[in-house]
Amino acid sequence: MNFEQLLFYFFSTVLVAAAVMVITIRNPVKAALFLVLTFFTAACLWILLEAEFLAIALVLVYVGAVMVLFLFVVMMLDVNLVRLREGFAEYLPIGGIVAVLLVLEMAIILGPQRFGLGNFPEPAGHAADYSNTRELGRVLYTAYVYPFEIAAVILLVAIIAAIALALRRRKDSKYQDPRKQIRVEPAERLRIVKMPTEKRG
Amino acid sequence: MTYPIPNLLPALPEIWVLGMACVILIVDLYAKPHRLVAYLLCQGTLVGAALLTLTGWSTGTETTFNNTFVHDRLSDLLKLTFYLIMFCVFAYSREYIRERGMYRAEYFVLGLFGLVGMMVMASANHLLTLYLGLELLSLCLYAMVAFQRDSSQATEAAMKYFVLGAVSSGMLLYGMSILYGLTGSLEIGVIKQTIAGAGSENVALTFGLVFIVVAIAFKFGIVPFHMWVPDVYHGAPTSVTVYVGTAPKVAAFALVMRLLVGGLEDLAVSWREMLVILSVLSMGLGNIVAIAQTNIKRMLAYSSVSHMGFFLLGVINATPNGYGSALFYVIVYAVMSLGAFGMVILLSRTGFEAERLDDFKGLNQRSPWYAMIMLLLMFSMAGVPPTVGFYAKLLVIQSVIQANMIWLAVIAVLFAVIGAYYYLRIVRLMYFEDAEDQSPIIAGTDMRVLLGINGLALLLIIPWVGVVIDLCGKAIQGLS
Amino acid sequence: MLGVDIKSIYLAIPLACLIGSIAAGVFGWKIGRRGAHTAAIGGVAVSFFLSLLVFSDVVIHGHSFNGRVYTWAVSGGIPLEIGFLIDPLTAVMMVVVTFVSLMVHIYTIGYMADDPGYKRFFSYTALFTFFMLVLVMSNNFLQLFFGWEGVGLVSYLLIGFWFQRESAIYASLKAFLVNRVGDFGFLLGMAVIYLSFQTLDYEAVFAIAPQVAQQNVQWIPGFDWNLLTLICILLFIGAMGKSAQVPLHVWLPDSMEGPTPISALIHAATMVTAGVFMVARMSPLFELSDTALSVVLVIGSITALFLGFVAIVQNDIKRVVAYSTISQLGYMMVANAVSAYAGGIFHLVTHAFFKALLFLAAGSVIIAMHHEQDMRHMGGLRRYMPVTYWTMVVGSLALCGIPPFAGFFSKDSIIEAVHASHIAFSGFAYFAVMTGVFVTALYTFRMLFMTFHGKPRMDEHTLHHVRESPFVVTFPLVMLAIPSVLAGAVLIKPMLFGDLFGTSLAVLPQHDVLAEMGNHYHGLGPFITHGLESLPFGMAVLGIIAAWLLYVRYPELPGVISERARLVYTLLLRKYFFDEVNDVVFAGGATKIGTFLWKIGDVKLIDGFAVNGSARVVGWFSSIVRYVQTGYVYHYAFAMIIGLFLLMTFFLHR
Amino acid sequence: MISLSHYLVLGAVLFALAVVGIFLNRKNVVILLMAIELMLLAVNINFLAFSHYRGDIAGQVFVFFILTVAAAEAAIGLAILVVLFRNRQTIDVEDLDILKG
Repeated sequence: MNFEQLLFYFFSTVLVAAAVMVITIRNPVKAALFLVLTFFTAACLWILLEAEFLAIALVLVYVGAVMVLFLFVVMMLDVNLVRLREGFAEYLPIGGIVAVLLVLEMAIILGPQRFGLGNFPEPAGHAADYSNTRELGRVLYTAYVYPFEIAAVILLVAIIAAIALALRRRKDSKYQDPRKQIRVEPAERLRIVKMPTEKRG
Repeated sequence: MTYPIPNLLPALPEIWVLGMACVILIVDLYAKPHRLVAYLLCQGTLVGAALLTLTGWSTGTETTFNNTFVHDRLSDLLKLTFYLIMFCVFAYSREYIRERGMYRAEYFVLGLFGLVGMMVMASANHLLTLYLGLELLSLCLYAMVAFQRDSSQATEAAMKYFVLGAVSSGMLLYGMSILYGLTGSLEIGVIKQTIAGAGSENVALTFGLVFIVVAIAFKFGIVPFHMWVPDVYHGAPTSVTVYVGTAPKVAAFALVMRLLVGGLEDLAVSWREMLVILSVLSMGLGNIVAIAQTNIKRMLAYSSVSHMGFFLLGVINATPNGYGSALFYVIVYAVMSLGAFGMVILLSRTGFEAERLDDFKGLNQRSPWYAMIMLLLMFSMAGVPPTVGFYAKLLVIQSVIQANMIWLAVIAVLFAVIGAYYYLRIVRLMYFEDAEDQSPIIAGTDMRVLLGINGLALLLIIPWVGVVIDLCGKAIQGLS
Repeated sequence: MLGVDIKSIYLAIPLACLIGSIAAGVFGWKIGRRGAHTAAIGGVAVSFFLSLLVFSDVVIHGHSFNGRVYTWAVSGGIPLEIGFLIDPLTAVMMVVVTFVSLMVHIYTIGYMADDPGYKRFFSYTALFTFFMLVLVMSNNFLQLFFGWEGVGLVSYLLIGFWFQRESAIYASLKAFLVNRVGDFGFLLGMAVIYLSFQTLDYEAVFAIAPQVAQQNVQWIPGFDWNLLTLICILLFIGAMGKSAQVPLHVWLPDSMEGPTPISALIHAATMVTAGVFMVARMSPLFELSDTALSVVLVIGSITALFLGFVAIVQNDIKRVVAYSTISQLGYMMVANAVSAYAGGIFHLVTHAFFKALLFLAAGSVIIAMHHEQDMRHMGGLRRYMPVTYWTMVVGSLALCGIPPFAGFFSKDSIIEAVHASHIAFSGFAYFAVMTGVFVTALYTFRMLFMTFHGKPRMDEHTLHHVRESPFVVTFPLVMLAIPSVLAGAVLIKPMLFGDLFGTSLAVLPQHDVLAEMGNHYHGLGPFITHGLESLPFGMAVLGIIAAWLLYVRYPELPGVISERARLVYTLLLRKYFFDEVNDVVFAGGATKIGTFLWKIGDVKLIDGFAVNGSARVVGWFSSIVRYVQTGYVYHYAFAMIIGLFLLMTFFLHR
Repeated sequence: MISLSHYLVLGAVLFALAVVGIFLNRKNVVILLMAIELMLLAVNINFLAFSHYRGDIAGQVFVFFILTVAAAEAAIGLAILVVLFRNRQTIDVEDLDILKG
């Protein structure tokens, strides 16, 4: 077993174990942290695949932003931990069977017979001055400029949607609106009530 | 290194709609008291886009943006259909969302972005653009379903839609990754050529194909990937249901044409069989479960499941004729569904959703005109001649017969017969029962006129139905 | 001809009705009641006169036409086109349809005078006429189906016309559902035709048919079917729905919930005969399949006999006529089945006249009785409504087949034809149609006697107001009475033994019973004399006598006995004896059979089990299946995974 | 040497885990969203592996876009989740059962 294989098996094991933890662990905060671990190991594997830029991006974007967002939401929502995971074991067998069958079936197709080194030999490594980032950047802004624009629109939609859905004016928050303060009319502040004099008796 | 500026002209409608969506977003900031302006700008955008598409009406196939974008008759026809449907959707929504406190510019903007997503799908010539268009559409739809923030139902529907939708796009991506691995390209045309060389008996290709078929089936809401349909149609605000239930189905047809036909036609032997199974399941389950529904939005949802089963019959034939009839079917379905949900919106008012079947009781006493419109819609959905729904069914069944699958035609006709029952129940409620509530039906002029046209079109189009069928056929023939 | 393109005349015939309908329906609010009925009647009248013109052109000058008028779409190689096949068969049907329709339209002015849906009604009837004309004039299956569904649609609308009545709604729904079953067969038939012949054009199909007469198909493995037999039986299933043949007849009696003019026009004279017409039109196909003919024969004769029995026990005047209609449709089918297509059409024509007459007369009675339809509350109306009475007598005699009324010629020739036929089950059919004659006479005259004879059984108030109906009602009665008397005698020679139909009906030489009968035909006189001596006439007379004894004679019987008991004891005894026998063996037995068939066969078995039962099963199934939709998103996801998994397994490991 | 097949099977395992996670998890919607992220990760591994062994940059470009979309998707999913929580005071998957039948 050479070094590369060692790395691969090591990271794969961690990756799968972390993924299992993500879907089985009781506490959503811990699940999110295991997901971070999953992404980290995945990033390492991607470096093995010579996709350095994406590996870094995965760590920066996912671990740095998306997972923080997850954690933020999890903490904000103050979920009742006691009820979490009830009845999980009940469905574990059937879930396990489905998972195993699915993996077996997929592995048969994806096995070395079709995707082994015979059909897809290990490519020659890139030269020392090769920059994955530059290569990616070169096609991204030329050949893939149209998808790039659409992706921008998707991000815009995400912003609009998130704000439109989640932003609300809290009724109990107190702040001043100078414009309203200036525009105020005397009649709005002072109400003169006429009352008939009461008769004694 | 130089890179020529790509030809932007074919993408002019997309650019226009996108630009206008941003303009609306900004204009809204300064036009708060006159919010009608967002609506009017939005409709103006659609009219402008229609004019742009018509001026640039395609005579052949042209690609741009380094072959990621294709402009042909099919994309033009689909885009025109989108504009038309969206125009009605916005018009039907206006009063409804105002009454429910959802009247914000974001609603229209998200609608328009969704439209851009559909347009991108219609013109996609590359797996990447196809995927991004689909996601753009889906994200807008998720957000719009949740748009009624204080509604428990709507948010539940949005959550379910989101989770299942994300799973389905995961499957689509998985399928695409396998395709990419086997063909080494993301460009649909190249994929097709590579597969033509590989032969149709490649197991790994079939493996990828299964994932893609599943994802497509999800978008159409085909059994057993239909489970989101009733819940989302039911839970979403009706003005959003009318969106989710119409134009995206037509857009999903683009998915079929670009992916299954454009890229994987040589695997037709395999996907035909898959679609046969799914189609039978859909027609069966959709029609049968619809009978037990008491909520009209759920009933229409199950009816949509069965309609999509019928739609698949056209695709199953795997010939240009079949695709043409499927296109015709899906457009007709979108128009019918538009009208039916429009009727639900029409009968609803502030604080009251006309969702139960019983809310249609005695409609004839309240308004004979709308009762007749609904009658036409239901007859057309049931496929009763001489409405256009009949021709749609006729064409797809005929295409199955041409494919020499007479047993499938028998099943289809049988389910069409069963299906007639629940549509007819609405007609019975409208005409033969006394109204429970006698409140007058109020609606804006734009909605009344459009809904009237929408319903009558199903009947009055008949003399020109040949023109439409012809158009669909030509759009398909332009592909090869 | 006339310097006008003949195609424009053909087109104008249905379009005139359509225009009338649109004018009455869409612009009714503007042109008013008078405007609406003028428009509708005008449209139909134009159609009628043009039809006459075409009839003379086709029959006298021999100009047939077969061709496309307008193509409005081509899809998948099938042209969806409007084409006309104008041959003698079509011409006959056109004249009958437009004539009866015209009469019914005129009658409607009186019958519906007080109805708020007056304009809507005229719009529907004119629309119906349009669809019916489309149906008969078509030269391809698709257009036939278009008209076929169109008439069905209008029929449901009209049955449910009085939608305030609960029963009308259910009748309309039932008609719709039962007809769907028929249409299912018809559509499949069309599908098989298209699949086998690659065309839906009559001429082309007929041309290819003989070449595939012996061809078998095996669509379901293990079942070998003769292609043409399959096609014919599927088409016949469609005809069974529309022409109310057992067991798809259940909708027709209930359809009597509609207004009477509709019963006359749609459910007696025209639409229900569409099935008969269709089978005759398809004679080149049916001729090639003896099996299919036998199926038609058995179904037809069962319908003819057993539904007649049911008619005996009905008390609603319209339902009697309705069951009678079903029974007569059975006769027509029997005629088709023994390859006497001309006989079937001949009976269709005469029946259209006298049955429309009977319906309209019944309607006239119903008007006079203030919409009372129960015959037990009628009686003795003869004196108050002479015109109605006499026209009804004419209609009844025609229906019973008493010479020289129209029904005699058509029915007698059918019976003769069955007698002469050699196909399987013709013996049973002969028995059925022969017994049917007796039954027909029994119920017809029961109805006549209960309504017009005997003592009035209605209340004082109603009796006081009974009077003859207005002219617009009696005029069509008289107009229909004339052909009810004469049509048979006039038409028998050209229709049955002449060459009026020319080549429009195909009959194989070995099936040609009419030709055989033609050899014995020596003119009207001998035909009538022969008829008078023959069994059917005897059966009819026997039936009338039985009815007379039971419903005119019987009520007075106690008095008669007490007065004359001793004087004419023997005579009475013998008479009484005869009555007994009659009562038990003929009428009583018939009544019992009728009750049995109605209660058990009709209401329980077919209506309850087949129609409502299947609906219930589907409904139950549906309410179970909906629980699959649990609402839990993980179940939904699970369904997707399983779906993916099964698809994968199935397609990767086969 | 590590073959393409290794990476693909790893992707398949991850994919199956994600799918089963969606089915197994009956309590917390947040975990559902995480499972979806896992699924996309599996797809990304597939794309990158193919891209590497085919020597074609397009796969990497696709992954780039999937990452973008996944981020947007997570934002919208969490927004919906927040709205849901405000309406129901719960994010239990089992409580999402108003709509059924």
